[in-house]
Amino acid sequence: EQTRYDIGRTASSEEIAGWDIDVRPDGKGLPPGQGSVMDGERLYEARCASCHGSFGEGVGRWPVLSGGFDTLTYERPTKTVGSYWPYASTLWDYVHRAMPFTAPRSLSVDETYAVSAYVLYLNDIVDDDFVLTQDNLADIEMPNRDGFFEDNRPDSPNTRCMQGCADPDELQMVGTIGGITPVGHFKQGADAPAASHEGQKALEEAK
Amino acid sequence: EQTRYDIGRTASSEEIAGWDIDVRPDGKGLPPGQGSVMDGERLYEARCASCHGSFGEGVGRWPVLSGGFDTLTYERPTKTVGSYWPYASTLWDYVHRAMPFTAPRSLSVDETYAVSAYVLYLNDIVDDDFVLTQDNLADIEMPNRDGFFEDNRPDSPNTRCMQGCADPDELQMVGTIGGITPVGHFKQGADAPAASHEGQKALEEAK
Amino acid sequence: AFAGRSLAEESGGSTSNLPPHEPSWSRQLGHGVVEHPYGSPSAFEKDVVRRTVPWLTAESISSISMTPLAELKGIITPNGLVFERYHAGVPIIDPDQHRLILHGLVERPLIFTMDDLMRYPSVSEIRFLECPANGGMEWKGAQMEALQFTHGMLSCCEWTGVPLRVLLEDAGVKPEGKWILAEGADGAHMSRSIPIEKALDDTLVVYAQNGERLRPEQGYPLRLFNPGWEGNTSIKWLRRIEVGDQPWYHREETSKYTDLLANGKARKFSFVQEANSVITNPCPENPIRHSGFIEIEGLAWSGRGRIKQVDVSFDGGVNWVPAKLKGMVLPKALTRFSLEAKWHGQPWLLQARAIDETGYVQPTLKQLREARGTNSIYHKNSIHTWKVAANGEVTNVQIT
Amino acid sequence: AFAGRSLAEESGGSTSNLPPHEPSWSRQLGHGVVEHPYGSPSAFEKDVVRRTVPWLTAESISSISMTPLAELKGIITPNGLVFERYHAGVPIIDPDQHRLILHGLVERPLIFTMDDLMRYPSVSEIRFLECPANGGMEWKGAQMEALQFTHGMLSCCEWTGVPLRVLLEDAGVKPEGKWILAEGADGAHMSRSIPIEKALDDTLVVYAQNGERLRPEQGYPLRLFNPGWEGNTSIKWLRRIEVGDQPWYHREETSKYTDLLANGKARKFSFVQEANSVITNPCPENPIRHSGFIEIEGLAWSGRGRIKQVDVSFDGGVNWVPAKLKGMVLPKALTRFSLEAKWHGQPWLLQARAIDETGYVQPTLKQLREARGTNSIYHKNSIHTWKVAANGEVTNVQIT
Ligand code: HEC
Ligand code: HEC
Ligand SMILES: [Ca+2]
Ligand SMILES: [Ca+2]
Ligand SMILES: [Ca+2]
Ligand SMILES: [Ca+2]
Ligand SMILES: [Ca+2]
Ligand SMILES: [Ca+2]
Ligand SMILES: [Co+2]
Ligand SMILES: [Co+2]
Repeated sequence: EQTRYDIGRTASSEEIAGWDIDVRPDGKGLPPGQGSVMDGERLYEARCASCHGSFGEGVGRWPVLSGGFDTLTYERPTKTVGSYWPYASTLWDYVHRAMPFTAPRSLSVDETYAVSAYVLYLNDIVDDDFVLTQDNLADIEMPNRDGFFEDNRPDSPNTRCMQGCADPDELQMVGTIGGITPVGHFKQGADAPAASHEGQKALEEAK
Repeated sequence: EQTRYDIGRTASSEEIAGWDIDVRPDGKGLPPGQGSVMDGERLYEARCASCHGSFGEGVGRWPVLSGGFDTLTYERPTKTVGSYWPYASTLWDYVHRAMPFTAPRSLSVDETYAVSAYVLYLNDIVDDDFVLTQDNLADIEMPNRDGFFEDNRPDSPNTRCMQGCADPDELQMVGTIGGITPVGHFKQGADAPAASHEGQKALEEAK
Repeated sequence: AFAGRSLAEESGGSTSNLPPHEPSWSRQLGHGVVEHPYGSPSAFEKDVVRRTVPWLTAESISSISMTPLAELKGIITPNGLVFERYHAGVPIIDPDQHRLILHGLVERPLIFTMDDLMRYPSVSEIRFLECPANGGMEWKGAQMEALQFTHGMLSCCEWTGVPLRVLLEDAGVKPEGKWILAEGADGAHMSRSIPIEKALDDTLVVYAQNGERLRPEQGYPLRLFNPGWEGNTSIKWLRRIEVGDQPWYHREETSKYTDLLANGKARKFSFVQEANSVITNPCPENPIRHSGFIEIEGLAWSGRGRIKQVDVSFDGGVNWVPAKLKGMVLPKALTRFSLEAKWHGQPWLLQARAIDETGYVQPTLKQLREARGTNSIYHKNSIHTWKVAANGEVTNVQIT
Repeated sequence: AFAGRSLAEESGGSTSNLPPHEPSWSRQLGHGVVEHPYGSPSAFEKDVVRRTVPWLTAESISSISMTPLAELKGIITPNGLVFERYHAGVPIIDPDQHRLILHGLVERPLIFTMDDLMRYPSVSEIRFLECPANGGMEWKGAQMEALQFTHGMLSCCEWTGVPLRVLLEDAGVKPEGKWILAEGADGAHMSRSIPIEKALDDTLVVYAQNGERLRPEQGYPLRLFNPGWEGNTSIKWLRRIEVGDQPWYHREETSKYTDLLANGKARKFSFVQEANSVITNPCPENPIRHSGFIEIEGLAWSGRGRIKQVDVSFDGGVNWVPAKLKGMVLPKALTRFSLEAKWHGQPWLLQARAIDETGYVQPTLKQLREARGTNSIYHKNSIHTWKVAANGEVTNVQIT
């Protein structure tokens, strides 16, 4: 059959297979393989802990991967794989496509199963003898799996009032916190941080 | 009286005077002063001839300033101050605002009268004892003063014919002259000149 | 009002380039043509650049920079100033070796080179692009001291490419195909699920912006573009589109780009950038420097279509005056509004309120917080307030 | 049609970045944000630059460079690629020391700083800018081998500034005021006379292009902009406007920018750029590389207003087919047209013919030569022909 424009060509199964890396909640896309929490611990310490911390607590400003259960209603919630993510597939997919940060796609399939198992273990979602596989990943029940709902906006539209739309006496005004945005270029004498990470580093070292 | 926006301020006569350099055919804008063909010759040789030639014939690719009378209907007309320009004021104005090319606005008023007189002399428009002044410039009659007419376009619009609009047997096709445009970037092996004057110079020197 | 200014004051000291004098630059020749085969802004505009807020992210490779909106005119953002957002930095992709694979629930899986894609009939549209985190640093309070940081994750370009619909038609979407997954060739392999309705409506596969090929920062050589939707869905460095029967729930549509409400539940797939607006003159970067006439100017935009009306308040939202929309009013594009006013040192609490063609009225901060709490991160499109002091200085405040 | 292409051929040898392989750029991090606070095009686009034809002028300082139209999409010309035309090179002007004086037959002579001018209410408009010498090298015969040189003295930007009318109203034009003189601050002190009707109609005093401040090449910090008129009238580096009762007949409106006819008489003050068009795909730079589908694409524009229709001929003007106008159709702006076609090696003599909203139909070369001879230099807006050979190569020819 001829396409309308007859541009490009048919992609071969082999070509597609190399790039078709996505995984879904129902497990579709997961390649055959497996990895234990035990294997994961070793790998995690070697390849992940330097940024995310040995317990997933996050080193410095790098992302926290564990804990934060029941904090979603707090003033400062801790959203982690364990406390927030609805599906375990997301973890496998993301680690496989993007981690470790400096060497994406460098983990093998089994290594991905293993570190994913370990991150789940850090979140008390699986036991220390657990082995994550193509077949059991979709069955893992994540704590916050029911935490999401479909977009139902507009949820807070205004009305077009033109006169006396608020009581001036009731208005509360809060000012800006000074000195935390890089505004030196337009404010004379502003003691503001640099506009780049490198500049920021230099500034901090200078202190 | 207040302007609508009250933006900017009144320009002083002094400020305006310094920038108000334009001259019109009726002589409006000419400052008091004068210059002779004799004085002009010396100045022209010193400040103009290196580009425009001792007789206004133009050195190399620099503009020709004299001659070309009655060539305007030729296949290759020579359009000069003498053969084409309708008013002498244009010469004074242009030399005063833009010449010599590398040092615009460096001629004094009297010097401008003098070189202008000399360019007119090179074009046989004034005699060798002529002295150009604020008062006589507007009276100079240029040979091609009646050579211009107001825009009367559209002068050659087409009609929107869709079928059989020309006789295919009568169509004459002329191709492009090759090798004179800088097309090396997209034509493999094209022997085209460089895309900059500097590159062109280098190319020519290399030959 | 200006009688007091002397020439020397006006020019910061030296008067030699002021009338009646002939300025130095008028007495000499400048550089010739093709000195800059590809040109750049004047050196005097060196402060008109993208800026980042270093404390926002751990490092610059997964970070964001903002467009200097205060310095821009009209609705086009020049390519050099379009805000940046990367998750693994900017990949340097050889366009001859780049491919797009279109597969999944289709009759014919297809693979395209850039040449192939550029053979399709192209469409060009001026549309805004906005990060849904724009303004998101201010859910809990005012903390940004300049327009560039309160609203600068925003730009508007003329985008050129192929409607994704055309490619999907050539591939032949099967009836079960309800979602697509779009994926990038960067180190993050950025991926987002998009409903097939959008993909068949106005989604573009884009290779040019403002006339020229995409900038590396915006996805060179190829990106997706979902008009009016959160910028993150417009996958850059696009290399793969898969058609499926359900969404993928990837990291960028679960961990990120979901909107946590006060009750602990989170809104998902909140794609549309709802109507928003901000005043660009005056603003912290553009304080009022002269009493008398001032054009209150700003930008409004809506992911649902055209802007219909913008109103301006001088008293923090008690009373409102209609502003004029000026220039082109295009769907899902930045739209300029303008209101002529006079200022003589009176304190102002300036606000703008956008209304789009669906009738949606931009909410107050109070309304938005009541509906969502302060932990949503994304989609903070509430009415913004600038405080104008008696000396003309402008600061960012919040009114509730 | 593509069964014969192997992977290695497609990519010029190496397959390591092609699927199924993971490309090198997907396995590493790229640079972070604000690595380029002001961005530039990809290094792979290094050939997309302005070019000049050195033999056109004695040196580069009073010369012209052309926009690479063949590589551009949509209607916006990115600022770095807008064609250049100088008479004394590019002056480097300190914006704080630049002034505009407005005087002559007015009630109140005024002087403005840049800050002053930017306080006026601004307008932004997408309009084309064209040198009237565009195409002028071909009055006597075809001699340019690429679209960049046949039509590249052409660009289209969003221009922002103040209507000159507003400034003239503030100054108060006296009843005798019938013409203005606009003058630049460059070494050429470029000057042109403009009828007051135009000045009060749509002339702008412009300080920004495509959102950002004017580029030095386009008149930073200030220029005039006469929509639809020959580019030379849109004085760059504008420093003075005088109102008078008659035109000045300066060098650029007598020696230059007058149109010499075969009978030795010359048309003066021929301001309008009449309707014109050119096919940009295919063209010499974009030969046809694949048989089968091709989108014939091009640009049309008219200084008299909107483009109403463009027709395309495949046989050198014997028969014509209507093309589709695509994207925005704005007055005095570039307008894209498109015609879907199939090519299987047949020789084509491709032409486009623009019709504007006044009903003006772009003339044939024969008609233009009959009316004007071949010495007019300017305003050569006749129908252009591309010859497509059996191997897909495209050359510039003339048909009469
Ligand atoms: C060099 C630092 C670094 C290393 C090593 C690293 N990561 Fe990350 N990780 C990051 C950064 C930075 C992000 C956020 C990226 C972004 O937002 O685009 C991240 C995000 C994540 C996330 C998502 C967090 C969230 O809440 O959305 C997971 C899960 C993760 N990493 C797991 C891993 C695993 C597993 C490894 C080892 C195999 C690993 N990371 C190694 C830096 C690192
Ligand atoms: C260094 C070279 C140079 C010198 C010296 C020079 N000129 Fe020129 N002249 C030029 C160039 C180049 C042009 C064309 C400029 C343009 O088109 O923008 C020109 C143009 C002119 C023209 C207009 C020609 C026309 O047909 O439009 C006149 C008149 C003229 N010059 C007079 C003078 C006079 C008088 C002097 C000396 C006081 C002078 N020039 C010195 C290079 C020079
Ligand atoms: Ca898949
Ligand atoms: Ca733990
Ligand atoms: Ca005058
Ligand atoms: Ca002689
Ligand atoms: Ca500035
Ligand atoms: Ca190319
Ligand atoms: Co959202
Ligand atoms: Co003309």
